[in-house]
Amino acid sequence: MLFENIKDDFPILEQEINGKKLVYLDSAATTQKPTEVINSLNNYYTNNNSNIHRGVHTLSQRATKDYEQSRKIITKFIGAASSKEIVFVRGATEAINLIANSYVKPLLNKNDEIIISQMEHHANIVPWQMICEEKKAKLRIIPIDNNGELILEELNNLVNAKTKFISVNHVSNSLGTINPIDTIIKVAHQNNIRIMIDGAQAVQHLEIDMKKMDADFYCFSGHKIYAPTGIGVLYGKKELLEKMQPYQGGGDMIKSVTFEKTIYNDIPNRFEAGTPNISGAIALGEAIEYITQIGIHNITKYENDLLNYATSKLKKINEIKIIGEAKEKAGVISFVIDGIHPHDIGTILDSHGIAIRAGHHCTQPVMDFYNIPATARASFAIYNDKNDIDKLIEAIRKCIEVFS
Amino acid sequence: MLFENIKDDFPILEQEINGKKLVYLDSAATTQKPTEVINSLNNYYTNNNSNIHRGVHTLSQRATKDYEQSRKIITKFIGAASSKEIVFVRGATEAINLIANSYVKPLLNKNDEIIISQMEHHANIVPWQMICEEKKAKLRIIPIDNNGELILEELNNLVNAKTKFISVNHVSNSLGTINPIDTIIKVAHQNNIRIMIDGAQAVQHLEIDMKKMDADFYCFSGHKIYAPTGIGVLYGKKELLEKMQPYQGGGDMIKSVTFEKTIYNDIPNRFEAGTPNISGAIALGEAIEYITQIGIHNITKYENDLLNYATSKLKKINEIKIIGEAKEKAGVISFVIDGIHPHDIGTILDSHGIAIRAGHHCTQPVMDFYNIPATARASFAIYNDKNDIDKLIEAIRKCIEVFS
Amino acid sequence: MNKWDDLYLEVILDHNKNPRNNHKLEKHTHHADGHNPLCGDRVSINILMDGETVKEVSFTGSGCAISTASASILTETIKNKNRTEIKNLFNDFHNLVTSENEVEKKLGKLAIFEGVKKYPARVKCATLSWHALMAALEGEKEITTE
Amino acid sequence: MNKWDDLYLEVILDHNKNPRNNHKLEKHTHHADGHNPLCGDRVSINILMDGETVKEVSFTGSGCAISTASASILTETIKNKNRTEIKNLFNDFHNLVTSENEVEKKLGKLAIFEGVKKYPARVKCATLSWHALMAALEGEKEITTE
Ligand SMILES: Cc1ncc(COP(=O)(O)O)c(C=O)c1O
Ligand SMILES: Cc1ncc(COP(=O)(O)O)c(C=O)c1O
Repeated sequence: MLFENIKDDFPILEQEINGKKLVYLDSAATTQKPTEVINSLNNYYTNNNSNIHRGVHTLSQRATKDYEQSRKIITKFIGAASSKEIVFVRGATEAINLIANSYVKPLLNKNDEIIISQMEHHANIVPWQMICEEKKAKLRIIPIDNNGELILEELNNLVNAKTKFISVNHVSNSLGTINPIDTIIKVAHQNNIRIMIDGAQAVQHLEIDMKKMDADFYCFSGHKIYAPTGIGVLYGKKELLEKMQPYQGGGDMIKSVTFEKTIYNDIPNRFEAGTPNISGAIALGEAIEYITQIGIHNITKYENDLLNYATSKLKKINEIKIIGEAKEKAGVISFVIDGIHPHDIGTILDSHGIAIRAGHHCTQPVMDFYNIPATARASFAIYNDKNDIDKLIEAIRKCIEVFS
Repeated sequence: MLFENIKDDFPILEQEINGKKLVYLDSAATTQKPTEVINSLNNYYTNNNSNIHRGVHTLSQRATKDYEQSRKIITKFIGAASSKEIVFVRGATEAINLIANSYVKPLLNKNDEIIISQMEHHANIVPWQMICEEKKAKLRIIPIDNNGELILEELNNLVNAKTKFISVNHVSNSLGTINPIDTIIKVAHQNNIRIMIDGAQAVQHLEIDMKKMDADFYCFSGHKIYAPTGIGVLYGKKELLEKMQPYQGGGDMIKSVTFEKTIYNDIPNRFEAGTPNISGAIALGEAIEYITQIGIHNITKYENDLLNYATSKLKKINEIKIIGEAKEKAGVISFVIDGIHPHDIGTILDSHGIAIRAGHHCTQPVMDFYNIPATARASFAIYNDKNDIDKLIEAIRKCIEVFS
Repeated sequence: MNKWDDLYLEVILDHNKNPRNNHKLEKHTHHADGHNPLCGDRVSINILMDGETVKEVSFTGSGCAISTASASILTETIKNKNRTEIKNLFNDFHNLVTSENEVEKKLGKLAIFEGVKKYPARVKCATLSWHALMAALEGEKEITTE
Repeated sequence: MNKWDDLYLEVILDHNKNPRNNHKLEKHTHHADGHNPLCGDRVSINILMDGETVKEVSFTGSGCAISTASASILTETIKNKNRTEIKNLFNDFHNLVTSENEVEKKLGKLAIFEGVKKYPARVKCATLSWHALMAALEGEKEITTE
């Protein structure tokens, strides 16, 4: 079995927390890293570290080659048409800010509209609010229903001649919902609207292919897909990136600089000002090779089994209410327990060595919709197994006991 | 002797390049990392990796503590008044873009002026050009003289009622010049102008103290001070940061989000949207502790000896012309050789295992001033010694021979 | 004994289930709302002062067990105390839950919150009502912590 | 033998020192400038075509030894060749300096640039004049590479 000894690939999971073997169920916040990824950082700094692109010496050539090789790996992984369409950024947050500022803002006039959904992460809300405020434009919201699914019919009511852009997440980080982005992209394009998909919670769970999906922009964070912090990917269609103004100015994003006239570089470098997170980019390539070897379709299936197992077990506990019961879900279960605040659940589970997240998960509008301050959230990755879930269930039962 | 066995701290230096022990003289581009820093990354991902700030579980508390601890280390290192004044960014480039967009742009009206110098890195030119273009403001330039020193008298001619901001580097990356920033800061403040200092080439060589220096903003890149890529520091005076609008929107930079109204977080979090480079920030703290142990004043003295040694040796070679002969210099020598293009020098030195940089060093206006396409640049760090310089000199002589 | 017993002591669980003085105060002289936007905890403190001394005090709001129990025990503790005594209590309590050093145990019932120290993410839960209290006494109407 | 001898062969050093056809061309039918802003290399190619065939070709400009020698050898090589032959040469040359596979050695003197392959950062130096040549033949006036 592919996943049988997989915990051994993740050295952090060997430790005990509060006297119990660590059960890590907070992968939607950030995933743990396989040895290959940790070694990649080590190898980079022990053998190849150098600044890139401009150096003629051996180390610089190695670092440049590995950095650009990672771009190729990502190109293939997401099925982009060209590695010119891959921009390295800090993470999904920066990617969305970049598109908001460099693509959308210049298009935006007073009273224009941008559409997002009610289940977005703050990263896919605040950047749009910021440019809407500056340009006196409006944010329109695709509502959700009680199951935590988008009410898609509303999208058709929202779209109009003033709509300048749409941005929605592929998978919700607090509800687990897999959104019907193919349909949404189709609606956008039928109305000549460009669209961005926030894939921060998708690429680690689902196979994606930019050519089939046809999103104009897509993004994700490395640290949620088994790579280090501080690196992420913005995908953009070549013809759109090529027309865009740069986001940050500095070294490497220019062709030539004089005080009178500066000529910007070609894509993707135009959007990578300054020294990038070189070791992070290379390690991201390593992480993607690691999961590609396992096979992303195998991962989808394995995690779906875990999700179903956990859901049915949690449903047997009367005091528990699951928040987010969409038909299509990926790797995330949010829940609340009658009479116990999620933070207390989190602390008590931690005392059993179980790491879950408690809070609003940077999705306050979702919390407002369900009229709850917070949820407890267990989220899964390839290194989890049914045994982890059994331990979770047992600890939840103890937690309910204590508070009864 | 403090520096005697210091090469042993840097595992990358053990290797051979083209059959010769690596001599790394490209530290102004990026420094190599001591074992402590590499281990810090390793330790983080092997033991503590988690997302920060919001988690109640043990790993998250550890990661948060270490991340904030690094902020305290930096606070002390640069003599800031409070750790609220320390914002983590990707590097100097992002820091300058942040200030240009969040502090300066809102102040800027048509025909206003921003002053920089002729010896700035592109990172301290292009962001100002971008906002000047948007706001129809003007960039004014403090000129340099043949030695590569600022012509300070010109600053008084440039400053006027339209001057809204000044930004200059502390140490030039292509000339090595240490600029008289105390004087420049004084002139700025006497004229009620706020000033940013680009310290990307300074903090690794010189002791700095924000309280004494009184710069309004200061920045540097981690990767140039023995830390990983993808992390850097923006220092800003508390009262200025507090008044500033955020730069990027997303998680962690908000207090609360509704679609109607979003309340931004306090400083410094307001400027750290999304998941930051957590492992990088922690490793930066480690790097600073490492050099603090050596003592930054010891480093200044040691590197100055190296610089003098190298300068006098290079001057003995007739074909060589040193570019940048300021009285006060730090760790950088640019030079050209009659009849040999810097790129050829770079390639030939590489074949001797010596890594230098050849190019415009992201300072094209400096190249234009000297009317050269590029220079060869050797730059020094704590792990270099006189033996390295002897090897450099020998290889340069061979290079001249080949081309004669 | 599980480690969380250090934090979720019987007393805390009891105050969470049956919070004392958990109602509005018809007649009050001082009032403040505390809010921790990151976890949604909200607490309102009402105080009736008689000169320098707290005559009546109550709280309303919703939050986790730690913040509810802390507010409940706060109301029991500060009744009939004067401003100076309360300020000292606040300082001692703050030290208790944040300082790494052992704190002298002159805090009576409040001492049960010492366990919070081990859970830095939960310190704000324990101190929210105290910050609201201090704000009320100083005439501020709303505070936010996170 | 030092490794750089692979790149800085006598022939290259000679062409760098004494570049052939290094002057303007009074009468020319085609022209293009090449510029690599990252290293400052500049080269201008002038061509006098007779029908499909190159009658005269020259270059001016300044750059590193590799780009100067490459331009110099280019002028020697393409004289009296027609468009199709030149296009094939360009492709073969490009393969020679970028492809990881062994390239068939039908390139004559151009083959000496094979050493560049080991120095990816220098490939653009060797190809700059070739890109300018192709641009000139296609009627473009200026190209930039980096
Ligand atoms: C759906 C979604 N979008 C965006 C983000 C922001 O990612 P990052 O913090 O890595 O920039 C997250 C992370 O929590 C997320 O879950
Ligand atoms: C003086 C100076 N400023 C700014 C920068 C930009 O730093 P980074 O590329 O790390 O953002 C550099 C780096 O070369 C520099 O030398």
